[in-house]
Amino acid sequence: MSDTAIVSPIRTLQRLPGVAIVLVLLIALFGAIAPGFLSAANLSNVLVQSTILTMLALPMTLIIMTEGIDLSMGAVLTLTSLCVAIVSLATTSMLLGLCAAVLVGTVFGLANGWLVAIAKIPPFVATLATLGMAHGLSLIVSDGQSVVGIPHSVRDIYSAQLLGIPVPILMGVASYGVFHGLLYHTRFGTYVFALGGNREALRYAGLSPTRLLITVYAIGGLMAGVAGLLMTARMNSGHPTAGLGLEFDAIAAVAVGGTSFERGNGWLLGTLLGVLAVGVLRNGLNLISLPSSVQVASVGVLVIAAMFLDGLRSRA
Amino acid sequence: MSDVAKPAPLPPWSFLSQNAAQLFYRLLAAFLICLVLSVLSESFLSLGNILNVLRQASLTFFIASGLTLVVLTAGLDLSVGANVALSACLAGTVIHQTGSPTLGIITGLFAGGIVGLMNGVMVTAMRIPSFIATYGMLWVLNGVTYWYMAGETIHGFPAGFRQIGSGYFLGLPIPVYLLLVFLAIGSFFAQRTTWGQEIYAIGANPVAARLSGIPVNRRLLLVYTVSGTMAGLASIIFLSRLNSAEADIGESLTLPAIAAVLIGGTSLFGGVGTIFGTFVGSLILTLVLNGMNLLSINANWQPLVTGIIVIIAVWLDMKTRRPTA
Amino acid sequence: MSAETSAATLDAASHVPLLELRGISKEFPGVKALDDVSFAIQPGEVHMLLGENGAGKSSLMKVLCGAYRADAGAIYYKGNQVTIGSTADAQTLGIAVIFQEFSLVPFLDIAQNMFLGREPKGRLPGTIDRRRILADARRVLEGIGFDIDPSVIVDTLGVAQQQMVEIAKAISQNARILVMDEPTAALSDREAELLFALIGRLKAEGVAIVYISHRMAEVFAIGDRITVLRDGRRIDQIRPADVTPEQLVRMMVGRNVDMTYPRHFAEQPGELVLQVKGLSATTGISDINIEVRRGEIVGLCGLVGSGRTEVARAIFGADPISEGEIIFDGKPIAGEPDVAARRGIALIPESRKSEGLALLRSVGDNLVVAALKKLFPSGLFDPRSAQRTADGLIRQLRIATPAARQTVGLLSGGNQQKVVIGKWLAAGARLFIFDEPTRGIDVGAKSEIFALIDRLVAEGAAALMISSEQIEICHVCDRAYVMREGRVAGHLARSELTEENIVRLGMHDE
Amino acid sequence: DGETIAVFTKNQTNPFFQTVRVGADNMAKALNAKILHYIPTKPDSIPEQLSQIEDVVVKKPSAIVFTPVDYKAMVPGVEKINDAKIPVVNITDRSAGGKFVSFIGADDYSLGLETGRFLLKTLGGKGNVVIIEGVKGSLTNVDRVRGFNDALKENPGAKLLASQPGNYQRLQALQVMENLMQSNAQIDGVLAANDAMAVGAIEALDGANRKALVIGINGTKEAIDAIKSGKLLASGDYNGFAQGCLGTMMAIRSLRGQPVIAEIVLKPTVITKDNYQPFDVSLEQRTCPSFEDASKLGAK
Ligand SMILES: Nc1ncnc2c1ncn2[C@@H]1O[C@H](COP(=O)(O)OP(=O)(O)OP(=O)(O)O)[C@@H](O)[C@H]1O
Ligand SMILES: Nc1ncnc2c1ncn2[C@@H]1O[C@H](COP(=O)(O)OP(=O)(O)OP(=O)(O)O)[C@@H](O)[C@H]1O
Ligand SMILES: [Mg+2]
Ligand SMILES: [Mg+2]
Repeated sequence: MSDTAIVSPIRTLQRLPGVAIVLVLLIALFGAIAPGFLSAANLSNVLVQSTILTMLALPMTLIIMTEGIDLSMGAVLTLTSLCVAIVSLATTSMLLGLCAAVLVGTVFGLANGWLVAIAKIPPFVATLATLGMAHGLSLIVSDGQSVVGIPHSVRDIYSAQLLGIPVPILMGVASYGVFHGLLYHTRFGTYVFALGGNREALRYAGLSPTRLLITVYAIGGLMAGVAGLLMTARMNSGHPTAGLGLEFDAIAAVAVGGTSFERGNGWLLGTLLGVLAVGVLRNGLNLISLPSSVQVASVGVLVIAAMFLDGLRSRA
Repeated sequence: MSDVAKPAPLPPWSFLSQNAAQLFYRLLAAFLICLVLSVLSESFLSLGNILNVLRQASLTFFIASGLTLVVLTAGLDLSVGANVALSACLAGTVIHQTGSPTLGIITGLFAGGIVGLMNGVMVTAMRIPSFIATYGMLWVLNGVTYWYMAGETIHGFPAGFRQIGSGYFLGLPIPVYLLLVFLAIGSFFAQRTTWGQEIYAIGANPVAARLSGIPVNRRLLLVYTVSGTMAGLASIIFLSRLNSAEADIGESLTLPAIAAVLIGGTSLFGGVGTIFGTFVGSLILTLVLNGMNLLSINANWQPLVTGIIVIIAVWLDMKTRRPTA
Repeated sequence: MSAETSAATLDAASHVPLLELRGISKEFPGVKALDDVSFAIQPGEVHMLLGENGAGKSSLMKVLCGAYRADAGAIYYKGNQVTIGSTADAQTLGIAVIFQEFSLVPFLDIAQNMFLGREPKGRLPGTIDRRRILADARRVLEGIGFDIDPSVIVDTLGVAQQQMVEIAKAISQNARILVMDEPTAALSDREAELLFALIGRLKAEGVAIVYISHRMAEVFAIGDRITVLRDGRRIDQIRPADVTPEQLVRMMVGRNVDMTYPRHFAEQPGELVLQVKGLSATTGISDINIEVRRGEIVGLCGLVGSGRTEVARAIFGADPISEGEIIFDGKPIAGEPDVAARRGIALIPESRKSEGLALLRSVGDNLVVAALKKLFPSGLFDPRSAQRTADGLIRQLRIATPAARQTVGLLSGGNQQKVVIGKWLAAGARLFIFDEPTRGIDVGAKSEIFALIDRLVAEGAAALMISSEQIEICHVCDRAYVMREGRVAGHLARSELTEENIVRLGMHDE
Repeated sequence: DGETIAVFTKNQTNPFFQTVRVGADNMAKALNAKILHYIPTKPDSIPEQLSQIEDVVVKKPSAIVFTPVDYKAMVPGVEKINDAKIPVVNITDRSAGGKFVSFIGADDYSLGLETGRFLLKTLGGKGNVVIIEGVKGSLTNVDRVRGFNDALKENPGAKLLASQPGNYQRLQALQVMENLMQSNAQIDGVLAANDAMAVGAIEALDGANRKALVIGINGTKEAIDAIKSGKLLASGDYNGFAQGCLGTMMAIRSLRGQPVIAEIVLKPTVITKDNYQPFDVSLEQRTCPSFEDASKLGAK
C-alpha cells in the first residue's frame, strides 16, 4: 500500500497537462532566482496584467471549440477602447462609455458570426477582414491620435481596490466564473461543445447551429468591449493601435492551455493557466532583467515547450 | 447492381467547372478592381503601372506560394515573415563580409530552408499543431534576429546583386520573370508531380494518406522546408530590391501572405487550392494598395478598404463552391 | 412480379397506418436517390427496410425524420397529411432516429448526449439540472440493460458502446416511431442480444420500428414486414414467412447471389509470404505468431476488442512494435506504412471513412493514391494516365459511380469499400490485410468483394482477413487464427472451421 | 556609485533607439553606474511597456530613463513610477503627464521644418513634392509631418502631390513611392519622416530611373552613407546618442545630488553633404557630451 501512495502523485503529475507543468516550473524557477517575485505586490501585478488577455482568451476558447478563430479580437478591443475614451470624454459618463464599447464590440462579434455562420466564409478569412475594418475604424474615429482627457472615473477602475483586492483581478475572476458556468453548466455551453464536436447532432436535436455560432462570436465581441474599458482605464486614454496583435496572444494561451483546434474539445481552466504562464514568464524575465531579445525568444520557447509536453503525454 | 442503369452521369465538364468557375470568379474579382481603378485613375492602366503591380505582387507571391503548399496539407506557417527577416539579415551579412552575392544567396535560401525544416520537425516529430509551432517559431526567430542585429541596419550591396530585385531584362522587371518562373514551377509541382498529388492527399485526410503508404512525415518536412526556402528567396529579393536589411522587415509580410493564399481559394482545411489561385490572391491584395496610393486615399481608410475587399473577394469565391452535404 | 398484389393484401389487412410516405422522390446532383417510393408503418411492428448499398434506405429515413426535404411526395400521420420540415417537426410527431453515422458529440458525457436539446432546466435560467439529467439517463440506460456510468465522456467509449448510447438516446425520446439505421453494424453479439430484447419490449408497447440492416439473419429473427428498395425504387413489400433469404437477395440485387461465397481453394498451399514471429506491441497485443502463404485466405477472428485490428496495424507498420519480427517474402520488414506498401502489403482498414478514404476528393484521386510510385516512377504525374487507371478499376470492380471525378464521400458504403480495395489493386499489392471488409455492406456487394478476394489469391496474392461475422470466416477462409485478449488463442484448419470452434476458442475463460 | 538605471526604449528594431541605448551605456560606464534595458518584445507595444513599468517598480532601480512608446497612453505608467518615488528622466518623446527630473529630446517639429526648408531651398522654392509619413498617431510622426507642411506653406511655389503612409517601414515606403510615380509624371522632392523610408523611396526612384531630391530624418549611419554618396539630400539629426547620454547623466546626477538641467531640447541639425563628417564615425567611437557642453546643446 505504501507503493500506491508513492506512485499516485507521480501518476497525477503525468496526467497534468503541459501548461500546468510549465506554470509550476516557472513559478518555482522565478521564486528561486528573481528577487521580489513571490511578493504579494508582484503576484498581484502579474494577475492584474493578465486580466485583459484573460477576458479575450476565455471567449476565444469557445470560438476555437467551434473549430473557428477570431483574429479581429485585438483590433476590436482597440476600437472599443477608443469608444470608451471618446464617449466618456463626450458625456463624462464611464457607464455610457462602457455601453458604447460593449455595443460596438457586440456588433463586430455579430458581424463575425454572420460572416462565418451565414455567409459561410472560413473564420480565419472572415475575421482577418473584420480585423482590417476594426483597425481602419480605429484610425478613422481617432484620426490616428491618442484620445486623452477622459474622466477619472474610468482610470479609477484599473487602480481601485475592493476588499483589498484590485478591481481588475476581481473582473478577471468574475469573467472566469461566468465563462465556467456558461460552458459547463448551461445548455448553451453544451451546444458549444456540439458546435465543434458534431454539428449534425445539433441539427438533429432541432437546434440551429447558425444562431448558436453567431452567439459565440458575439460573446467574443462583447468581451472585447468589456476588456476595452480596462484597456482605456489602464492607459487613461484611447489609442488607435494599443490592442493590435493581442488576438495571437489569446490564441496561443488557448492552444497552450490544451484546447484543440478540432472536434470541440475545450478546457477553460487550461486557457487561464496559459494566460498566467505567459504573464509569469514576462514578469519574471523583467525582474531578472535578461536581454530583451532573450525575452522575445523565450515566449516562443514557452509555447513550443508546453505543446511538446502535451504531445509527450498523449503518446504515453 | 451494375447491370441496373447507372445514376445519371455528371456533365462532362463538371470536374473542370468546379475549379474553372472558381478561378473565373477570382479573376473576375481582380478584373473588377482593375476596372474600377482604371475609371478612377487614368494612370492605372499604363504598362508601367501594370509591371509595377506585378513586381510588387511578386514579393507577396514568393512567400505565399510556399505557404500554399503548407496550407494544402491543412497546416499554417506563421513564421514566414520572421523567417524572411532573419534570412535577409544573414544573407546581407554574408554579402558584406565576403563580397560574394552568390554566397549570400545561398545563405539566404539555406537559412530559410533550415527554419522551415525546424518547423517541419516540430509538426511531425514533436506533433505540435502547425499554428502553434510556427507561432512559437515566430517569437524565437524574432528574438534571434533582434539579438543578431542589435538595432543595426545592413545596407549597400553590389550593383550586380541589386539587379535581381530592381533590374530589367527586355523591358520587364526581373522579379516579374522570377514570378512567372516560380508560378510555373509551383503549379507544375502541385499538379503534375506525384509529390504534389501526395500533398493534396495528405491535406484531404492525413490518416488515410499514411495508411495508403504515403510517407506523410517526409512530405510534411518537404513542404515546410520548401515554404521556408521560399521565404529565403523572398528575403533575397527583398535585400536586393531595398538594398538593406533590418530586424523588423518581416512583421508586415505574414498576414498579407496568408490572406493571399486564402483569397486565392486554398482551404485552411487542406486538400483544396492551387498556386495559380495564390498568384491571383497576391495580385488582388497588391491592386488594392496600388489603387489607394494612386487615388491618394487617406491612409486611415486603407485597412478598412482592404478588409472589405477581402470579404468581397472571398465571398465571390464561396459562391462558386460546390455545396457539401 | 407479385409485388403489387402482395403489398395490396398486406395493406388491406391493416387499418390506417401510423405513418405513411407516398410517392417520395429525392434527387442529388447526378443521383436519383429515391424515385416514387411509398412506405407505411403500423404500430407495434418491426418493419425491415432492405436494399443494397446506395439503394436509398438512409435517404428515405432522412426524409421521414426531416433531415432531408423530398422533391416530391407526401407524408401522412394517422391519415392526415403533415409536413416534416425539420427534425424538430419529426420529434413532435414522436419520431426518433438512430442514424447510420454517429450523431454524438465526442466531448460531452453520455447523459448530455442523450438529452441534447432536451436538457432538464436547472434553477437558474439557461442552466441544466445536472442531477436530474444523470438520473434520467441512468434510468434509460438501465432500461435497455446497458450498464455504464452516464457521466462518462463519449469520446472515451468504443464504437460498440457509442452505438449503445445512440440507442439509449433514441429510446429516451419515448418515440412512437423508432428508426434504426444499421444499429448492429458496430455491435458485438452480446450487445446485439440486448438490442433485440429491447426491440421486443418496445413492440409490445406499440412502438413502430423501422429497421435497416444488411444482416440476413436479423431480418428473419425480428422482422414483421419487409420493404425492399433497389436503386431508389420500391421493389416489393412482403412478410418474412413468405420468402427465403435467396429470394430476398434476388429482390435486392436483381440477380442470384450465392451466399456460401464459393471459393477456389488451392490444392497445395504456396510458399510463405508473411511470417509474424513473437510480435508484441504497446497497443495491447503480445507474442503473436502468424503465417500466411500464397494463395491462401487466412482468417483472424475473435471477440471485439481482442486485438485483431492491432495485429493488422502492427504488421502494416501503422503502430510501432515493441518486440518480435515480421518477415515478408523472406526478408524482415520494419518501419512506417510506406515501407510495407512499397514491399507489397496492403491494409484495408476497419473504418473506411476515417482511415481509408479522403472523402472530399474524387473516386479517381482515391483510386490512384497508393499507386503513385508504381504508376509514375519518374515522379511526374500524368492526370490522363491516372484517369485511365481509375476508369479501368471502376469497370473491373464495378464501382457504381457516375464518373471517376465524383466525390467519393457521396458513394454508398459498399462502393466506398471497393474504392479502398481498388487503390491497392492499382498499387500491385501481394498481401492484402482486410479488417472487417464487409462491415455495413450489402449482400450483393459482399459476394462481389469475396469473389474479388478469391480472384486475388487465385492469381497469386495472399490475404489475411479480419471479420466479426464468423460465418463469413467459415465460408471464405482456408484456415484461421482465433484471438483472445491480445494473444493468439488457437489455430483452426479448414476442416475445423466452424462457428462453434471459433466461439469456443475466442471466449474469455470465466 | 553603482546605481542601477533602468532605460526604457520603444523597440529593438529601429536603429535610432540603438543609438539611444549605446549613449546610455557609454555614459553609465563613464559614471560607474549599471544600466538595465527594458524594451517591449512587440515593437512599440503600449500594454507591454505598461507591464514593464509595473514590474520594474517592484524591482526598484535607482532611477529610470524613460521613452514612452506613446506620449499620452503611458502617463498612468509614469504616475506609477512617481508614486514609487523613483526619479525619472524623460527622453525623446515628451510625456503628456507625470513628474520628471528632466526632459531631453529633439524637437520633431523643428526637425521637420528645418529639413523641409532645406529641401525646398535646394529646389528653389518650387516643384512637386510628396510626403511619406510614418506611423499614424505617433508623436514623432505628427510633429515631423506638421513641420514638413509648414515648410511647404512658406514656399507657395511648391506643390504637395500626396501625403501617404509608409509606417516608418522601408518596403512600404518603396511601394508607396512606386505607386505615386505611376500617377505623377514629375516628382521633384520627397519628404520622408524617417531615414529608412527615405532610402526606400530612393530605391524606388532608382528602379524607375527617375531623379528627385529626398530628405529623411534621424541621421542614421545608413543616411550618412547615402548623403556621402549623393543619393540622399539631407537628414535631420535626431541625435539619439546625445539623448541617451544626457538622459542617463541627468538621472545619475540627480541621484548624486548634483545639479541637473530641467530641459534640453537639442537644436535641429540638418546633416548635408557639407557637414556630415562629424557624424560619420561609428557609435562606439563617439563620446558623450560633458555636462558643460549639454547646456550649449540646447538647454532652455
Ligand atoms: N447528401 C448527398 N449528396 C449526394 N448524394 C447523396 C447524398 N446522400 C446520399 N446520396 C446518394 O444517394 C444514394 C442513396 O444513398 P443512401 O445513403 O440512402 O443509401 P443506403 O441505402 O442507406 O446505403 P447503405 O446501405 O450503404 O447505407 C447513394 O447513391 C448516395 O451516394
Ligand atoms: N474494454 C473496453 N472498453 C471500452 N472500449 C473498448 C474495450 N475494448 C475494446 N474497446 C473498443 O472497441 C473497439 C474495438 O476494439 P479493437 O479494435 O481493439 O478490437 P478488434 O479485435 O480489432 O475488434 P474489431 O476489429 O471487431 O473492432 C475499439 O474502438 C476499442 O477502443
Ligand atoms: Mg445507409
Ligand atoms: Mg478492430
